[in-house]
Amino acid sequence: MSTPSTNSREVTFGEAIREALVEEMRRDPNVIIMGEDVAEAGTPFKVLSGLVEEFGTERVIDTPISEAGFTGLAVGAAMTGMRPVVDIMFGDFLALTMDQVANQAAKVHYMSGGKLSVPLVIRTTMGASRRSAAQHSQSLHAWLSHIPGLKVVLPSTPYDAKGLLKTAVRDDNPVAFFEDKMMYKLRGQAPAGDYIIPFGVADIKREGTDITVVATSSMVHVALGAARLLEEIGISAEVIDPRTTVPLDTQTIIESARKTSRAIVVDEGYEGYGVTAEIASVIADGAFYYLDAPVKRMGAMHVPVPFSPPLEDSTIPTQVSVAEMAKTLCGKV
Amino acid sequence: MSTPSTNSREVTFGEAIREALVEEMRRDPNVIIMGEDVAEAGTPFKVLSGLVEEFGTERVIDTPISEAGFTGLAVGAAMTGMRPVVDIMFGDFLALTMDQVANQAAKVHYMSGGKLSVPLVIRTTMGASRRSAAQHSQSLHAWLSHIPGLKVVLPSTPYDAKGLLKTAVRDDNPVAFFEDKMMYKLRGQAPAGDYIIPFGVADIKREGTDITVVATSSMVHVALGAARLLEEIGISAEVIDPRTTVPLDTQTIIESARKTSRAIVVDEGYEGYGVTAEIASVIADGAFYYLDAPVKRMGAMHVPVPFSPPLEDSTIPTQVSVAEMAKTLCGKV
Amino acid sequence: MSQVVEKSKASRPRKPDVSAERWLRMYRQMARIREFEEKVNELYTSALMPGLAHLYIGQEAVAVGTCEALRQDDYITSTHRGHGHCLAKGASVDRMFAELLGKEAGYCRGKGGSMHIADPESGNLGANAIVGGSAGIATGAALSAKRRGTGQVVACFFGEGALGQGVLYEVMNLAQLWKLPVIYVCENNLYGEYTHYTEVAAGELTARPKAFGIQTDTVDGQRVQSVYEKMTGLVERARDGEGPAFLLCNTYRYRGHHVGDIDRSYYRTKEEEQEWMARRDPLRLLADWLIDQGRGDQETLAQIHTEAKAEIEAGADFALNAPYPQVSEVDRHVYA
Amino acid sequence: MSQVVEKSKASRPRKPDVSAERWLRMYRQMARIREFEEKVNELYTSALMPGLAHLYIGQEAVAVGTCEALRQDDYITSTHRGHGHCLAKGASVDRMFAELLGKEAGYCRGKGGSMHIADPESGNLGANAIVGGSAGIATGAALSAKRRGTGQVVACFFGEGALGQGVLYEVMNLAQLWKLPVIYVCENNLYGEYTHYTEVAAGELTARPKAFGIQTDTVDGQRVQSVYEKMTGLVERARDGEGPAFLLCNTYRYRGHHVGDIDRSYYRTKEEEQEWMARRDPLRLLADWLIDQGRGDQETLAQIHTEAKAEIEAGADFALNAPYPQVSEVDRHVYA
Ligand SMILES: Cc1ncc(C[n+]2csc(CCOP(=O)(O)OP(=O)(O)O)c2C)c(N)n1
Ligand SMILES: Cc1ncc(C[n+]2csc(CCOP(=O)(O)OP(=O)(O)O)c2C)c(N)n1
Ligand SMILES: [Mg+2]
Ligand SMILES: [Mg+2]
Repeated sequence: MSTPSTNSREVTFGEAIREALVEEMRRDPNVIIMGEDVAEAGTPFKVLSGLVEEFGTERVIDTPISEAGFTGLAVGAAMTGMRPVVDIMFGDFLALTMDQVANQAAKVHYMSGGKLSVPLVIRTTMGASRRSAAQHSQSLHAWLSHIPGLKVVLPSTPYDAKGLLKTAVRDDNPVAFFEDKMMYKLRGQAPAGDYIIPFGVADIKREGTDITVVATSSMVHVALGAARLLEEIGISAEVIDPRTTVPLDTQTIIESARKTSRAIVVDEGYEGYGVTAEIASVIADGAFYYLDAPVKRMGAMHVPVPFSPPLEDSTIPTQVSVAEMAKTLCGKV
Repeated sequence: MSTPSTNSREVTFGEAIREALVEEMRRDPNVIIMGEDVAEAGTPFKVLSGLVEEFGTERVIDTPISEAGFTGLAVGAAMTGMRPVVDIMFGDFLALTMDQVANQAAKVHYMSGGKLSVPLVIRTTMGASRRSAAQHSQSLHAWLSHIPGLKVVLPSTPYDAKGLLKTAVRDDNPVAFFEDKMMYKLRGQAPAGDYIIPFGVADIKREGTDITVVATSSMVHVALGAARLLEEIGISAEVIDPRTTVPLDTQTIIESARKTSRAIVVDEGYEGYGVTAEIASVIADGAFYYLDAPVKRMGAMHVPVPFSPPLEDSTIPTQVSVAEMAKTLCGKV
Repeated sequence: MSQVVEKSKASRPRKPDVSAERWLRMYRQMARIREFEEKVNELYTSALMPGLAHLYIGQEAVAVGTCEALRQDDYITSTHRGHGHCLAKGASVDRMFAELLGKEAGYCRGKGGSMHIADPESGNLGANAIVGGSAGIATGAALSAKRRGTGQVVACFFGEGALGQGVLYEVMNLAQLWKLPVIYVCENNLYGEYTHYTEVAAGELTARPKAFGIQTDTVDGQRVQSVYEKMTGLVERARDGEGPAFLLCNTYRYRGHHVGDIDRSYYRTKEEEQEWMARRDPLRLLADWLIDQGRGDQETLAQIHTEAKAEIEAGADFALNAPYPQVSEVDRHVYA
Repeated sequence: MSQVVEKSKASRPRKPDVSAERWLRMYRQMARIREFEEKVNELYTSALMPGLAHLYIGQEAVAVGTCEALRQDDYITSTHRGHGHCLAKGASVDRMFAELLGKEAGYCRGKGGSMHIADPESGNLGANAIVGGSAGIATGAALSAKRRGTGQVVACFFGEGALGQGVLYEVMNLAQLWKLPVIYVCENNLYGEYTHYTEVAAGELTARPKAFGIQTDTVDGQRVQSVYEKMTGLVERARDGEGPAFLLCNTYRYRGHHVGDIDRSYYRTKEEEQEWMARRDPLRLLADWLIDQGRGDQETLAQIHTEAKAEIEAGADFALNAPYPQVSEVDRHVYA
């Protein structure tokens, strides 16, 4: 697992994101932020608190509730010299921006034969269990991962969040950056200064020998919890965090599955036609001759996210359900 | 392979769709059609020619170029007694409607605890190779298949198109119905009268013993072409058409793969995080102990669809490329 | 659909002759909403309610004046700030609390929660957590009413923030083109979350619906009488086939954007809040008027509050004691 | 961003003092577009062009009058009917034909085709095949120009059909709020595909931008002089920081929605087409005026046509003989 080397101190996931933006905005005057209540309010999640004070309303720009409109503006600004970071408050609202994101941002570089590019970051949220119900709880990163021309990032720790967000801001392509709402308060080590984490490099969050658990975003912590439970009964789980679904580090994932011979993929998007399907089929193909059991997928249940707490909690994988699945795969039931 | 029993005659794919709508509109006065140039023009593809003459402009309704708006209207009309069939001219424009489709239509029944329902059909197109470039060539059915609450239909023949569209109109849920633009002129047998085809029942378009090719929409014909090529060299391919991706007939697919011990999944959506991933991982899991080779996926290349003909042609699976893949899997290279 | 753009007729203001009971009924409805929302806040602060809620306190006259002008079988669509709309259209307190607490007895079996209460029996097609998200639904319900010839009218509630959503313009154009019986009820409470509307809206708000030729009026959203009278005229007009209307209601939310929005000093002043509460309170304004007109007295009004409080307490108790749905039903109602 | 809604100043009509050469240059540009499109049609009917194309014939004065009022480093965004805009902004004929034929020498290496020609060197940020799809891009480029302080102005071309797209209203609001240097150039050619605009647009078209407080003008889109003069004023105004404008250009497309739309009788009459071609042709109108004013003669104009034809023929030949890109580059340029 990659760890910070210098200047490391504990910060929250939210602080890591803010730091990344502050540092990038100091470095490059073309970086601007646009979104609803990003300025004085610092977003409803308070992730951007203090930015408008340092950079002013010319660079931290409150918008109307016009997700398609301001995302469209960001595409045009990105094509002409700016590096906008757009804030889509809830990932569910991406649905309003899909034309701008998938038909415009993702395709401009290709359609222009490489002449124009769109260095744009779309920061948005994901994750259920906040009692926010069906229209404020989705994890729609599969939609964006499906579209060529976009890159998709899902950090799971403060360290990763900061390093990956800086990479996103410097990338010349449209990058969708998904933050789990429930992780903003999560604490972890991260360096105070500048560092970047390359896209397409999975991080082995825990080494193990008996089973591979590939997990994204907050599901990394679920997987780590499961690994601890499994350890108690003598199963050694390796937890791999791809960190970016596009580009996807298929090599690290396949190598791990070849080594352990068993794999589970855990992701909080809907299971059907989602991220678990892609990664599971990559493993099933790449590690075919090494697998002792079928690759199992654990995504969110194929239901709109219910409001009622006991119902909602039953829709997403937990450390217990992941551990149970691992036990079954390892023949320990 | 299911075949028409009575009153069968040859019709085109486009005619089959028109017939299904005409029959359903005669049967149920609550069925209405809305979309751009659906009335006098009968759509740019002329699929709806003649409908406005029979049913009038009250039931075949030309709209402004407001995909989100008229899809939203259709959701509300569906909730209150109508059965709208919405026409989204090019599947790419679904991007404009995703909030109405995924956040509204798909969730109303669940969020209301079952009290409201949305009997809505969204007819749209898919498929490249029409030299229409990146914004008019996408096959975005993976997006809709990912969202709980939606059903997704991909007919490959006139017979299936008519029977499945009638089922769609009578279904009490939002159904996305994808028509390959290049298939409208495709001819095939279909009964003149009423029949329906249930959702979630895959059709074995060709029986075979050596390898399973699961294919959707126009890729069924690519798969059938590949099967003919393979037959010449003594490989017997079974071609399975799921016909609906949601619900998905996993049983028929898995049984076939268990029987043949090899499988390829062919679909014209982008390969990454697309429909091939779901079906391949269903097979890799369900037929794990029967497979002699890894399941292979063949989707559209991970590039925006290029305009230039030789480039565009290289982005989608062909009967030759599918046959080649099958040969490799069967160890005949 | 009529495809010729007709010039919309001038609005026909009418003063409905309203009985004292009717005004008292409106007072009662406003009092119930006020008390309901206070209880919601209490449930939240005592950690008895899952998630958040957006209180309607201060805006009661808009929901009540609008819904009183509607028939029971007329439709409404609502927003994240929807409790008032639901109650005004006829929902019962106990099942609403049950929904807010995620209980099986709730209007949506606990699956919807605060932002998704739907009650087709009272004509409520549902609250919506996407800003502007119900504009299409409301306009489509109006299309359906017109096609089915039921004479139903639809009231589509939304905050001024929804004017940022392009889909609203798409559906207003359709409504006017096809003369659909829908009234867009825009509640301008000055803020969308933490931003004053003048910072995010160019031009005059009412110029926007007018641009589509839609009959547009503005009303003091704190005076239930004004809302009711104006709505009555617009509803009648819509029912007569004269097409959609837009009613801008000037109002104010007394509390935070949601129950957790306590420190509001960075976006608005305490003085502003005090001013509205002291001088523009919809309950107070109606009470003063009723007393002034001799149509009600302090005692009757106090009695209404007492009854409302009791109903609210009983409803909340019911909900607190009601069971959650079985976890096994989590995958029911995904498909009809 | 300035967050106060200022009242837009009244438009300042100015008559730029234009030399004869400039008018002749505009005539030449219009002639080039006309000849280019005729050739496109010919390539299509002789099955030499892949796919379809949307001809600009009849609308030449809008593109030319607009682009002549712009600096080279000003931006435009364009539409599915974009050849005229590209040429007017300075694209060269040969590379445009190469793009239309999917050849490597095309502006986008053949990857974009007719509906996606982009040429940053001449300030063309690209055609767009999504109706209304470039409104966000254009407005964002204006935001960028303002932030970078370059004094650039953006002209955003679209057909009247784009008024159906909600995103246009979202971005017009933003443009006016932030006083961005963007001119929305709406080409009302009466039809969106096969439907007359009055069947799908309620109210007055110009009321829509006006509702956001945007400076709005209407112009005869067949008179290049009028377009040029009006645009010159609006561009100057935008460059001076006075914000966006909307110019409605009344025009007509002579041919079908696309090259394959031959039988048009079900949506418009032959007489209507004849009428526009006979009386409202932008080339003819300018020619007559130039001759009338003694600023040009028949010979000069005929000469311009001859030269344009030759240029077009050479460009098409170049493209027909040019190679396709290597198939191996199909996955290049997906990511920068
Ligand atoms: C499409 C969308 N964007 C953003 C949000 C987040 N959000 C919830 S309420 C709100 C403010 C809405 O303001 P307004 O419409 O004026 O209603 P009010 O809250 O004042 O009643 C915002 C931005 C949302 N729910 N939906
Ligand atoms: C979002 C979207 N919806 C539909 C279409 C299909 N379409 C292409 S051009 C067109 C008509 C456009 O009309 P208008 O904007 O007036 O431009 P014109 O063709 O008249 O130049 C339509 C509906 C599209 N390209 N994009
Ligand atoms: Mg508000
Ligand atoms: Mg037009």
